[in-house]
Amino acid sequence: ACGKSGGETKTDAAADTAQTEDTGNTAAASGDGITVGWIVQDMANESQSYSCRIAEEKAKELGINLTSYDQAGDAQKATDAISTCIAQGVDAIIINPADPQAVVPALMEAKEAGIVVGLFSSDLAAESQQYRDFFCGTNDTMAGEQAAQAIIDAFPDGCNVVEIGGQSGHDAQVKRSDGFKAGLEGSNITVLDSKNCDQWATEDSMAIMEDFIVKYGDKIDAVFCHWDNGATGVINALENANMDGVYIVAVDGCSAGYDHVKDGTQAVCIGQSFTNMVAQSLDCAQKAVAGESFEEINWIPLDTVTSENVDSLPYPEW
Amino acid sequence: MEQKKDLILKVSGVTKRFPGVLALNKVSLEIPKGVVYGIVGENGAGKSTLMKILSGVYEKDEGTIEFDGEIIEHTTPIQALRRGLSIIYQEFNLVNTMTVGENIFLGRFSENHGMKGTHQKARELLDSIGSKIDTYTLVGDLSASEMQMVEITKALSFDSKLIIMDEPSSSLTTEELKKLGEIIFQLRNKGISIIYISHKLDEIFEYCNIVTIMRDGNVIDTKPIEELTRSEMIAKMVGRTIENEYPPRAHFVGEPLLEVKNLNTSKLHDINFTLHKGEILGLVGLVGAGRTEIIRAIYGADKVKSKELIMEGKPVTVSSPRDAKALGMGLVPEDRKQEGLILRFSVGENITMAALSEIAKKGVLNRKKEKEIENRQIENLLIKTPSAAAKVLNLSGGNQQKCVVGRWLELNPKVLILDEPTRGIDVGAKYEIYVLMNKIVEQGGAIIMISSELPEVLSMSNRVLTVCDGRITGEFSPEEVDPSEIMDRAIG
Amino acid sequence: MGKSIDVKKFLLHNLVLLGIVVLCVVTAIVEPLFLTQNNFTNILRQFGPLSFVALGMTYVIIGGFLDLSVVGIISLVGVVTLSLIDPLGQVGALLCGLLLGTFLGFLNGVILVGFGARIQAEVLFITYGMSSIFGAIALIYTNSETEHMSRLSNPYTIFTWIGKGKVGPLAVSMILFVISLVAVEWFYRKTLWGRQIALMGGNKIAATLCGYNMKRTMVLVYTICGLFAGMGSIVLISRVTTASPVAGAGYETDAIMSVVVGGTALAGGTGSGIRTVLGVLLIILLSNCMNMLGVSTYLQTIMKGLVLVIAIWLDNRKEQQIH
Amino acid sequence: MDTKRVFIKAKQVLLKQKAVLAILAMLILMLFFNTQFYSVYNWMNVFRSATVQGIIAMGVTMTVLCAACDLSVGGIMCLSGVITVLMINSGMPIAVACLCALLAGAAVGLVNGFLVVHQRTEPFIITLGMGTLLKGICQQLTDAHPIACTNMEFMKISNTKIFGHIPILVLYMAIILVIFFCVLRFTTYGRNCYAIGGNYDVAKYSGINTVMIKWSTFVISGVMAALAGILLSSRMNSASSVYGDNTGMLVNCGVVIGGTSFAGGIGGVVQSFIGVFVLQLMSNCMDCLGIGAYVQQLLQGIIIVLILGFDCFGRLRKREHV
Ligand SMILES: Nc1ncnc2c1ncn2[C@@H]1O[C@H](COP(=O)(O)OP(=O)(O)OP(=O)(O)O)[C@@H](O)[C@H]1O
Ligand SMILES: Nc1ncnc2c1ncn2[C@@H]1O[C@H](COP(=O)(O)OP(=O)(O)OP(=O)(O)O)[C@@H](O)[C@H]1O
Ligand SMILES: [Mg+2]
Ligand SMILES: [Mg+2]
Repeated sequence: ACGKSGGETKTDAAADTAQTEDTGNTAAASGDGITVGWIVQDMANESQSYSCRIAEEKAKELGINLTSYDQAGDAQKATDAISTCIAQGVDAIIINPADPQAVVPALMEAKEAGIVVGLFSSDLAAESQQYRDFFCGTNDTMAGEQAAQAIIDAFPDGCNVVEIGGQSGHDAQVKRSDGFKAGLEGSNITVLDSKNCDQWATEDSMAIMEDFIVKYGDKIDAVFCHWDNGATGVINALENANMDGVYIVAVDGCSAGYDHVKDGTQAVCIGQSFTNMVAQSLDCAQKAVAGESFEEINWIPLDTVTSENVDSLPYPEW
Repeated sequence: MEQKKDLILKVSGVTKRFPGVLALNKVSLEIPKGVVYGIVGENGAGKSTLMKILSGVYEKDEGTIEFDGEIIEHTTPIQALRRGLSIIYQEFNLVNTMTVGENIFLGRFSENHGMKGTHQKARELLDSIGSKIDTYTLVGDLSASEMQMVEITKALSFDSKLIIMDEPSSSLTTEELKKLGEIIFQLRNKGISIIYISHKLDEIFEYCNIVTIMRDGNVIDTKPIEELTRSEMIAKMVGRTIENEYPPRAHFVGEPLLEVKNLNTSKLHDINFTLHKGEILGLVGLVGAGRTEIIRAIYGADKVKSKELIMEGKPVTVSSPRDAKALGMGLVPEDRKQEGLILRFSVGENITMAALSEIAKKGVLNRKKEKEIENRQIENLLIKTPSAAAKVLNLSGGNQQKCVVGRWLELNPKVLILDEPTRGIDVGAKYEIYVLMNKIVEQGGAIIMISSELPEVLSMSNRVLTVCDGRITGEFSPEEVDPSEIMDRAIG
Repeated sequence: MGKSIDVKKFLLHNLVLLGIVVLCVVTAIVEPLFLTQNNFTNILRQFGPLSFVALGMTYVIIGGFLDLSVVGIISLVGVVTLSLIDPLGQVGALLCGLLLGTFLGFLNGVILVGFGARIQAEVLFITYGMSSIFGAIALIYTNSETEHMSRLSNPYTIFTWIGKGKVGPLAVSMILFVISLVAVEWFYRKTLWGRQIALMGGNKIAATLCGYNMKRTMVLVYTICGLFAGMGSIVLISRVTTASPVAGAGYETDAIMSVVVGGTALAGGTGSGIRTVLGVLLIILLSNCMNMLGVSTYLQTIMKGLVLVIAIWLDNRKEQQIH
Repeated sequence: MDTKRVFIKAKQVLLKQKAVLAILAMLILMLFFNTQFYSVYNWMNVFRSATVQGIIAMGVTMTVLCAACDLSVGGIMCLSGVITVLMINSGMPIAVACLCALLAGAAVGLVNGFLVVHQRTEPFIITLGMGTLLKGICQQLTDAHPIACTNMEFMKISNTKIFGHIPILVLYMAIILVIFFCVLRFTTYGRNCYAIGGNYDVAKYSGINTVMIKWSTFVISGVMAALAGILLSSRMNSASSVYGDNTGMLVNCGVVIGGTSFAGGIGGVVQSFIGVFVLQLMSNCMDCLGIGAYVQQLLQGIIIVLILGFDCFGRLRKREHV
């Protein structure tokens, strides 16, 4: 948007980078490793903090100098974190944005400063994808679609399903919900009701499920809950009401989800593999900084975890 | 016709009701231009209420008000000010967080061309009444009397035709009182009328031309001052004749009860004195001399550098009001609204406050006993209230004070500390409080009394200490000494 | 004539009750399932965590203060309690959890007294900071991982009992709450200590000069609040069988809202725990009824805000009319 | 005499302003670490980050000075962003959209003011409820989806840089700060705000139109929050119902940290900006040092407690009261 000033920023940031290398960053592990700013969506969120942890481990392995920043689920903090990364003169930024829309202007600035930009887990909308170099992640929309598919497969003759969404307005909630709706289109599955929570809180999902049970009772054949820990609440509510055989689908693939699938309380768990995601993004970042060729879009496939394959899949560490 | 022209204010048939109280009953007044018009009456007579109606704080229920030839149906404080009626309220009426200068010109910042102009003009006004208060100090840091002077200055800053002073002198020292008198005469000579409300009858006789006496919301009488005698006035105020303003001094002085030794704080230096059983000890001094600080330090309410207390021959430590109370002390603070009362609570709750710990058995309270105490004290002290459940907020100043005193009487304290116990209290109630004081000493208790009214201290106490600048400068026997000698020591 | 005034007065005094009745009647007409025993049990269970927290908050507010740190206390007590079941056994963990809540509240009180905070405005954001600290400790303690009861090796039957158990038609958490309510209300109304809370809310200086130790009273109310937040947290983890280090978000707002909607003045000095129960009931019913009526999540948020604003407003008008 | 007064005042400010002390401490601390903290870019970044909250803090300060507070600013900010972006996306001119958003902010402020000032409800609780209400409205308007602005011109409002380095947001902040400072310091209106906060009844008896002035501060607060919402949305070229969830608390906390008393009548916009800034700077320092998120939260909590705590302590010492 602002060519001239952008140019100056670039030299500025470049100078900063040079300085960093001159003096030797305090956190530098190895001399020639690239520096990466890893911007986590919300360190208070289990899955995000887990992905951050493995990113730190993986980076050490690869000799990458990785500093993690937290956006605490706040879009403005995300832009601040990107600016801090630019100021620190990192080689690459990998971000899992709380709101992909909102980071675009900040990413423009990062690109102008000559920084490699990678998106992790959530991608930018199609029209702004020019502002990032690569994307690694699973597709939350697809997670919703796969959940819908699992239900369609289980109930070929149609059924009644209720949806319990995650935190209202959160990127994952929005995409999972949209994907779920899209996936059900054209099928004979009826969505009885759909409610979101205030937070990603098990208590919220449980309270909503309890109300659904009173209202719809045995009519409920299946439940789509946006996250595995929320499904714990759903399972509790069903247990309290002595309802068996409700088909529960949830997304995340955390250990709670695997446990549920193993006990048979949850039918399907749509799992995302953070290990793969992290490895792929760091690899892309290294290649991009070195100027080698790399894949721009890296979909990490989602695992549909069911009782059949749960034992064959590696048990998640979070 | 001719006479009417000379009236600045004409009030006829004004009535005001509060829930459960008929505060004003068809009150009529006529105030000529250029006079000092005194209004006297017991606590709760309705003086303040009438003034608040004039200044637009309250709405009247009935009656008409004519100000400067104009009938006023409805007014607000700002309209009243614009018309030329300014008022010094009985309660302090300043913003503690702002400077003296800004307070004087509150709401009129731009008229004075900003901060500098405001302070300059304030300085001029303060100089004109001979006050040395720095216009840049925060009002919150001033003493009670300095605040009062600021209030007076504020009222003067308006170009007023009528200035209402609702007990302006209640916390002034003799010196400042003299200044106030001069100001009042100056204003009167300029043709400005003044309504002067006070419980200090000397002032009324000194300053006022005409006096109206009120009782229970009614106007009892209006007379030129020359036609009234002091005892006549008092009789009309309280509705019965009072022989003496002060009861006979009690003489029960016994062995030492409380010895204060080596008391030092940041403001006090080497305070030593002894209080005897059955004694009323008066503390006299100018405002800011540190009298309040002395008693607060003794009571454990302020930090001290050093302090030794010996009670009934035994050394005791008092590091908090709690300790003090356990030893049988009680304190009636000078600022009853901030430190004495819980304004939102009922009269009863305020009365039983101190005694709760006594009636609690192993920490469990007894509602029945609480009720007994409430009723007993309300009767004892003749507190004018619709019921024990009425909010103390709605009581008149004097009755509020009685609640604070009553709370300690229930405990029969050994040492009762009274800081300005009669401030803003009418003659009748004062007498009652004096009698109560005597009763306490009769039972072997002792009283430390701070008062800015010298006659009161001299008539009530057995011994007087003068305080100046944080030091005790003299000890007198009030029966033998000349008041001017005491003031001499108090000035330092 | 006299009668109509009485009705009006009664309604004015019990606006929340009125609101609750209207809400229930409307919901029951539109959705008869609302009146089923199952739903009744639901409401009583959902009532659990918030009611404890709000009850503790009531006394802080009566004392003239506020406590925003309950969020942190809930998070921390939850994760610590659950993680202690294995090493200490369930009874030990439960007691430790309650003790921890009490201690955190006590800590709040001591810190505030130590700094000499005297008014609501001063404590507000200090407790906000404390909440941040407690929350951070919970996150560090768990590394932000959710803990699950199902993974424990020790039995956790007490927690299951608190979370799901019933005595007759009544949820156990409800019974626990009623017992606590009666106990703490008795304490507040009938004991000298309790009365000192009201005196503190009324006028701290006057109460001090009357020989009461307001510092101790201040520590007391925060300790009570901490204890109840801890109890709320334990009821919460029992209910959902997991403990998350970020559980409790939003509880401070809901608790304060419940207290004020119930009719306890934020200015302090007066109020009661029983009124708070009504406030909590309104907030819980609101979400339950709207779920029953099938109102969308977004409209629910709007309605919640609207009802709270209007409830507080009307309550305030009532106060002014009576005086 | 006047220079002496200035000197005393400076000393007072330093002792009273724990936030300034905290900033100094951070600046000194950062000297010992080798980071890019002391680069122009980083400082501009910190200032820019503080802008949105800083602008909201200006309005909130007005309400706090009048002994109220406004916790609905988060909701207003969110609503204003949503309105602006939705209107621009529907093809309206940017100026019209922004104006509508500001009007919406003013309208909310008007309602807040009505409830708090006219109806005398408790500001803390009523604005908290209002925040919830507004969040619901935003969710309803956007179906809880983030919405991107399709008109790329809109982005320029916040993302331009002047003189090469200085983000325009910082300039906005500076201008607004100066305006507010002057209003509060040099106009009757501003002084009246202090009087109202210092003692409402006295202000009323002194003929100040307390209701209108206090009410107007809520409108100002609403408008400033709406302005901040526009700038934020422009900065991020999008709007979403999740923006501003914690803003209300954080900004009010920042205002108090700066030294504007919640009891009213004491403080000012400069202090408030410092209060908001100190939190921002601290988060930047810790980011530069690579401190983990949980420890950051811990340290932030500790700093808030310490600054506010010592403020209380200072006031207590001055009076030596019970
Ligand atoms: N706001 C109010 N609500 C209810 N009753 C009130 C209110 N204000 C005053 N009163 C009652 O009106 C009566 C007159 O009170 P007022 O303050 O005018 O007395 P006063 O003559 O000024 O007494 P004092 O000399 O003690 O100041 C008292 O009985 C008081 O209780
Ligand atoms: N709250 C306060 N803050 C600051 N200064 C105060 C405060 N209270 C009193 N002072 C100052 O301390 C000094 C001593 O006041 P103190 O009240 O002890 O005097 P006093 O002899 O009791 O006079 P008074 O007749 O006013 O009761 C005064 O100069 C006053 O300005
Ligand atoms: Mg009076
Ligand atoms: Mg004194």
